[in-house]
Amino acid sequence: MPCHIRITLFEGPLELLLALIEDRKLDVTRVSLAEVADQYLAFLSAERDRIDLANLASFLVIASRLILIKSKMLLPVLEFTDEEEEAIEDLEIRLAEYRKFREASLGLARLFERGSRSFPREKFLGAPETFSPPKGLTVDVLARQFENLLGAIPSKERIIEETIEEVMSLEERIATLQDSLRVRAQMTFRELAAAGNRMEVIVSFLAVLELVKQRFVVADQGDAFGDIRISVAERESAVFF
Amino acid sequence: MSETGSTSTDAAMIASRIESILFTNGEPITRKRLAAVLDVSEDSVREAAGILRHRHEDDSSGLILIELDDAMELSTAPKNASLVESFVAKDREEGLGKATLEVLSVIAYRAPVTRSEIDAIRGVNSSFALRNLLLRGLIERETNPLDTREYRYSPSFRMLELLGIGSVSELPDHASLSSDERAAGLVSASEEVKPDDSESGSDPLSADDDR
Amino acid sequence: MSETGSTSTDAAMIASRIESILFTNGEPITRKRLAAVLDVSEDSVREAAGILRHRHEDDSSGLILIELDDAMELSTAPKNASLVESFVAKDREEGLGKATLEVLSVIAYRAPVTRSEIDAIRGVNSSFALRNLLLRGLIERETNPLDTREYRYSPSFRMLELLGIGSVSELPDHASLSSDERAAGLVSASEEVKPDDSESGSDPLSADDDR
Repeated sequence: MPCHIRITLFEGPLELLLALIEDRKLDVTRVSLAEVADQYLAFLSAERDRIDLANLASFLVIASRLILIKSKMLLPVLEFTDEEEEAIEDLEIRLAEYRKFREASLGLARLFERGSRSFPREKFLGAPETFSPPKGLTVDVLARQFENLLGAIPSKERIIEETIEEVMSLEERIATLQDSLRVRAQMTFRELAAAGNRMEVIVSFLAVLELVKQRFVVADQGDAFGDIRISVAERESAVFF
Repeated sequence: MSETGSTSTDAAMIASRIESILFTNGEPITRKRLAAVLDVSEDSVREAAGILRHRHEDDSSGLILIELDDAMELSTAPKNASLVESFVAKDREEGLGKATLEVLSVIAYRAPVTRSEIDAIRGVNSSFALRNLLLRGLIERETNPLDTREYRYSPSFRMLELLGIGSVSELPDHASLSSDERAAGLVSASEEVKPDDSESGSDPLSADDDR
Repeated sequence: MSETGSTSTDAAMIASRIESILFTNGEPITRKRLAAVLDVSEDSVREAAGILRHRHEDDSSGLILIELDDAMELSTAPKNASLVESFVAKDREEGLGKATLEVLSVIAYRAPVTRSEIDAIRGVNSSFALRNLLLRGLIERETNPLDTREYRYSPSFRMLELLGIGSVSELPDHASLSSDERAAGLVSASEEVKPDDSESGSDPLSADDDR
């Protein structure tokens, strides 16, 4: 476990995710995303309070996508909605895109570091300052201009309020997602068992064991030969956040 | 300007006049305004700019022509940076942080670009970095003609000056990074709107200095 | 600078450097000073000047090297004198651009105010607008007694006269507008940021960003 990575060093989720993947020398694929998902979520839950409020929402969005990818890895028969599939594809594309610009920013840094910059010439250098006022300049024009400028300054309180709202709605969405996964996981296992294909049942059973091991779901067998009930761990949200 | 000289003489004369104006004005000036001041076509200005650019490639030239969008300025040759720096006794520019450099690179390669587009690429809120870049004059903003509640950000002449390049096409990997396959559809759609965008240039002599 | 190139390359390089220095300076510079700055002989400076003079004889050049006694200066070509003159005159008759007017209003209501304060309130760099306002005599600057590297800007006496007021306090709603907390908040916020900002300055790749 490369525990030297600290979330506070990362401004954004893509940066963190890319660092986690590159730390394991992996390419950006769904498999590698699933592999680092736990770490990402662990970082997020451990350092949540240290994340800039303005960026918390972005971290949460990516978290919800990683939860999807991870659950699909653990339970391959789990069906994604089109929307979920799109969200995951979008994450892969964006990571690749972000990586390009991170490289590009290093290129710009190298240009800056060369120190070979150009200096412009000052306007009308050497020309005398002559009083040449524009037409129609009055105190009222200046007053209106300054008032407009003040009016365009966004209030800090409003920005913070909006961000908090966004974060709250995201946390709700993640909770909904977890609920939905729980239902779908239960359904899937029951259907599989009912289908009677022995091999599939075994595979699914192994998947369940893996899920249990990851503390992602809890398996619950009422009595020795009774139905196995599985559900996404109730404590899940506590683990993440 | 037609009666006397040949075309090449005309072009040289226009180049000479443009160089005089650029030298005097110091600040960037649009092709449109130059065309109006000299009473020639914008194509003539473009041709003359080519002559100037070529002439300043000479080893003995201490100047370069920087061109950005539809404007240009004359500036010192980057190779002489340290000397000029010591002479003008200006403070060295402070370096940029990692996040600010990322935002700058998105703007450099994808301009004009909105904050939400930058945020989407970086996966994070970029307003601090944007403000920092605006205050340092490394980028410029204009109201998005497609959505007046939003700004669009572009590189400034100052950014090219500090990077020591004559145009954004000299940025590393410019060709590959400036095109976004995914957004190709969106970009071409917004390009159609561009003509409306020329509002700043409507008055060729306008002293508008929003850049 | 002797070990590498041939004499002609050296001469071209010196010419290039001299041109860069002259470009950024509005006043004549002595051969002696140039020789000292470039760490070459005065003869080398003379030779380089010859190269520049020759290059500026080209029809497409808009600049000329003026040599007077033992000093030299870069200037616009005499053939373009009337064009440049009318360009400068017209520029001064222009209306103020939106940005310039905005800066003027900030200076009027918050005088004496530093450039970084103006920038913080506007959220963008104001150097072009300030230069323009100074050239037109609408504002004045004085060294900031608190920080000698910075200027403080105020409306010029003649501008107050033009506005028909004796002091900025006679501006409409001066008391409330000048102390408006929205602007004050931005100014103080930008000051708080400063120390953190410089710490990341030395290394442009430093992880913490300059917010």
